[in-house]
Amino acid sequence: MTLAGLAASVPQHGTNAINELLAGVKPDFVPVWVVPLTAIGIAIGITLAFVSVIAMFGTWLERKVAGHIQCRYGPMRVGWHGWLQPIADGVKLLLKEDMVPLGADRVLYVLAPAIVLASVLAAMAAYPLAPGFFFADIDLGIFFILAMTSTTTIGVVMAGWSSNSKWSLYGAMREAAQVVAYEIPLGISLLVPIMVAGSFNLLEVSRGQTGLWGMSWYVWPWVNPFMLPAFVLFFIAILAETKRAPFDLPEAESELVAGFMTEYSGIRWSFFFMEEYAAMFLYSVVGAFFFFGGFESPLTHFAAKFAGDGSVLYQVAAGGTLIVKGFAGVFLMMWLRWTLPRVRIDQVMTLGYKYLTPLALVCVLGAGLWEVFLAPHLPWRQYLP
Amino acid sequence: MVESKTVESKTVETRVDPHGPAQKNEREFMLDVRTQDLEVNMGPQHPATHGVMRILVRADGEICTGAQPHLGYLHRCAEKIGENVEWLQYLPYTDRYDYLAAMNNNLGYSMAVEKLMGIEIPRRALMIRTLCAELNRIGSHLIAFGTYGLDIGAFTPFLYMFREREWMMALFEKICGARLTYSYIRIGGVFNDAPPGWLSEVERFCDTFEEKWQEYVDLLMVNHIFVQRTANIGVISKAMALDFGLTGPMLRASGVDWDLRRDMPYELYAEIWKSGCFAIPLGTGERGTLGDCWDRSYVRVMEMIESIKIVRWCLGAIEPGPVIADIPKTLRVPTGEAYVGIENPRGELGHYVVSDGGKIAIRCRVRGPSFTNLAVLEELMPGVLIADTIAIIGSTDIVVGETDR
Amino acid sequence: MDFRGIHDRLLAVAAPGLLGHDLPRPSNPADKKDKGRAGDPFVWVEPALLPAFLEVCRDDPRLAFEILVDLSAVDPSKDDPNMWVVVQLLSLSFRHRLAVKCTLPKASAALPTSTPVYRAAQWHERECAEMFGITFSGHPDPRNILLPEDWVGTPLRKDYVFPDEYHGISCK
Amino acid sequence: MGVLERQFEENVLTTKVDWLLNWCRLSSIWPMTFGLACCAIEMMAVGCAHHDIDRFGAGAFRASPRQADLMIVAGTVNFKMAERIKRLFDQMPSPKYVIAMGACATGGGPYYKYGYTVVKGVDRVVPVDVYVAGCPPRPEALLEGLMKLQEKIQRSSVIRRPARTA
Repeated sequence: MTLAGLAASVPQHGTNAINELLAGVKPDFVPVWVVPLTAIGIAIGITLAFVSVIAMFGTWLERKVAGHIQCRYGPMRVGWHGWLQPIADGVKLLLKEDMVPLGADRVLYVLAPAIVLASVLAAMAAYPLAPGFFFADIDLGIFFILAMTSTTTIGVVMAGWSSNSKWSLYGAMREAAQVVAYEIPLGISLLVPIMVAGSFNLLEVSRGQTGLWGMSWYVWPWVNPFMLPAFVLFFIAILAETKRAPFDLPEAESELVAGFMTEYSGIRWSFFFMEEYAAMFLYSVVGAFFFFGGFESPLTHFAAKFAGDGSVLYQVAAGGTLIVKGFAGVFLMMWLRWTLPRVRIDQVMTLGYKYLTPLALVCVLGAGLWEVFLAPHLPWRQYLP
Repeated sequence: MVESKTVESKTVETRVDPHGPAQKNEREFMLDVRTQDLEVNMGPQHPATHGVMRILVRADGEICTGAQPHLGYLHRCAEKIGENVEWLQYLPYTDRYDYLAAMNNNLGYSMAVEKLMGIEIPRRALMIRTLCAELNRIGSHLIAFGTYGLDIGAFTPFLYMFREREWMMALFEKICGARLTYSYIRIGGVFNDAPPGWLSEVERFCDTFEEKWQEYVDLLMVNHIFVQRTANIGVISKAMALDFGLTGPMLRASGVDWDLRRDMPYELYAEIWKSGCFAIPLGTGERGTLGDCWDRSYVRVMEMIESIKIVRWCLGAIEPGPVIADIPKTLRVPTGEAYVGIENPRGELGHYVVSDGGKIAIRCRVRGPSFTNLAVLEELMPGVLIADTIAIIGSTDIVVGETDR
Repeated sequence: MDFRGIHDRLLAVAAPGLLGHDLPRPSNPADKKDKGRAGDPFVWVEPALLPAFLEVCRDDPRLAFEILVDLSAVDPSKDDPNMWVVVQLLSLSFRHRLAVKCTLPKASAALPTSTPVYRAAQWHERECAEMFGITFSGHPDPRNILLPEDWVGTPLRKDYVFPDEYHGISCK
Repeated sequence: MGVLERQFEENVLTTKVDWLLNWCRLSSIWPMTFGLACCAIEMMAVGCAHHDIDRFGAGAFRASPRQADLMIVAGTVNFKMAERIKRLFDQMPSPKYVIAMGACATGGGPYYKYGYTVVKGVDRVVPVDVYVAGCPPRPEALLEGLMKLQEKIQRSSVIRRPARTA
């Protein structure tokens, strides 16, 4: 297949705002295949910018949340309540000396942060900014996101191994063990809302929760009583997946100095925490889609009612709702981080394999039985999503 | 013939297998896979070593098969200095070896010299000395418990504890002008009287502290993850504790009922104990085994509240009077030698001073409790996980300034 | 038990190596040079028999010194040909202490290790060895503990000369 | 910065860019978790609620020297430690700064005369930017040391050619 053919075959499914926009303004002398390629370029740019902004806001929020939990202020001197802090940090890291330790496997060492960041960027492709503004409307969207974010592990293991440092190696091994253990309950617990929604597509899942003025979310117990336990399992699993406390063993500061990124400095190191905050946000968004209504909220409902489905107001309201929900999840994760002590590696494994996985299976089974046998006969079934 | 056989079987039996009998079969199965223990240097710059100490950990994957502490990264020659400066000039150096409990160090050294000189200390001075030593014990335990939380991964309780400690340091600052290195308890009494209003502020501090203390207990001490991380880890039996010469909370956590304040009372402690206002908390093993890491933190946390009770007793019983005995500016200490051990927050702080009647000591030996308590690490480490090594180091509550002096 | 009682008991069980004891005494008004001695009493012990002596102290039911609190040495003066090794013992059961002292010639300072009796002695002996140049024969781990491995000199002896430089870092 | 570093003549643009880059550097000085002795307790106090060094953007204490900009030598340095300090300093990526906190790190402090193992000032091992006096310095003193360091960074040139000195 030629490049042109390949490119032309890309936007076969769904509608894409960028694509449509470009197709509308395309002069005639420009060949057709330029449009999807340009659209892809713009999409990559937007995703990168979005991830950077998320990461920056995430670091700022982390320091402020930590500060306020700990009876102090956090950054205060640069900008209003230190909001310029992430910019200063970013530029400083950019200006730091580029350093590859002697004895490190140079190729892997350089490649690892790129893979880590690329994985989360790729996963971001399936993240719809608004109901009518997305890069890829993938039918198996949630599969794609889970698959892509799991790739992070490869980068982390590469980083740990190539650094040629024992602490890094420990961090990498812990990450590998931990992610393998928690992928299972993560995936299985997501099956519960997927079963109720009947779709893997994020947009469709969101569309399924529009009732009750935008408050007909899957998480409510009258929809399916197994949903709330499934969400708790999901939340614990994403804490482990994103290496957040109490599961921050791969970078456990008091044990492994800085874990797999002990030897990383400057801009390469910043890739790791960009990934961390972007992944936190992304997983929170996934949780928002499958348990907390996605784009739906009373705000979105009334925006759709008064301004119409296609209006910009509705799109902004929906996108804003999702971002707020995402950061609510991120805030919850930060809150936990600054409250709880760290668990031990064997406890992490025990929790993952012995408790979360069987519980997730029970949830799926129970939810399935509920959906098949009870849900059609419920007196309130017309209010269900 | 028979004899040699028994010897041989005995050696086989006592062979140390860090993996225990349960995993033996697995090990034999994997004999063709050659593995090598990893030697990891923990320190001297490591967030969990509480200063500059290096621990060479041998590890088989996540399991630690042995550890060897290396000290001396903060050796500051305190004992040599003691033989070169005058008796009173040495007092500031006592602040600096156990910098978390400087008042107690001042007290120990002063008592040793006073014992040689046979000075009578005014009662008000004794009161203030006891009060300050107990306040400092609270401060020291706050850091010990806070940094222990830090080691386990709980960041925030540490800052809460520092908040109260900051107030405590402000109190010390008011009475002696320094936040950390006080040199307040002098040979013969204390440096100066408490400023007006100080005692009532101490009272206010006690009231607030009791409230906040409950907060730490709820937040960290009984936190499920914290208990899981520390219970049954690093168990020190009674016999082991005595053999290694452990003192202080480390010893009491193993269930040995021994506190110098009660059993060999100094200052006013005989009187305070008789009044029945404080108790000696012991390790109970209620969350795990007797003498585990949790018990050690538990003893420290309970001691804080007992210290508050002693402080309150002192506040109630204090009466006006002189605060320092009449001593000359240049001390000439009579010939002789004296050993005085006091109950430091970390255990028995011993000062062994030898004088030949001159202006300068012949020997000024400091028996630091951390130094002795640390020796037990080598014994505790084999067989635990890497994360547990951190928990064990933290639970010994060492101050490197004192191990290295 | 007070010191007198402990000493009597030591004599009664014929503790190995017990040479004598020293009590604090007031100054002698008749002799101006005799200023007396203040502080703690202690017992003198034969250095070669120190571990055996400590074992008796630990195991005797009436003495029961469970804890070796401290083990260190003293270099009394530049001119003295001898130095002392001082051991502080503590009994939890009977709430008494005992100071044990040995005299060692500076020229060949050596004595057997007490580590088999009290594990607590191990690190104290290591420190003592590097600071005073005392050899503890049979010590399981005779490395330097506080000073660097390649340190020259024994700092706590009175005739110690302060170094000029170490590994290229000037000490002046 | 590599090829761009100190390559440009001084003019309005380069001074503004320099100001901006220096501002970024000085607003985000991340210290290393590196406590030696008594001063380390005051360093902890600086990080804690009452004094809160994080207000100045310098609160992200990093355990790994690779990620730190500032080494606060908080306490007495002895010979055994000096070589490690040198190594830690070498492991930090430039631009890197050192604050000698307290009398011991500045010049041996009370251990100057009889401390046979004490290095008489950490500046015999690594270059020091700011000395903070005190034994131990109060947290406010360390904060002032940080501000002095910020002033020093503000004066440095990133893409400008440094002014010729006589």
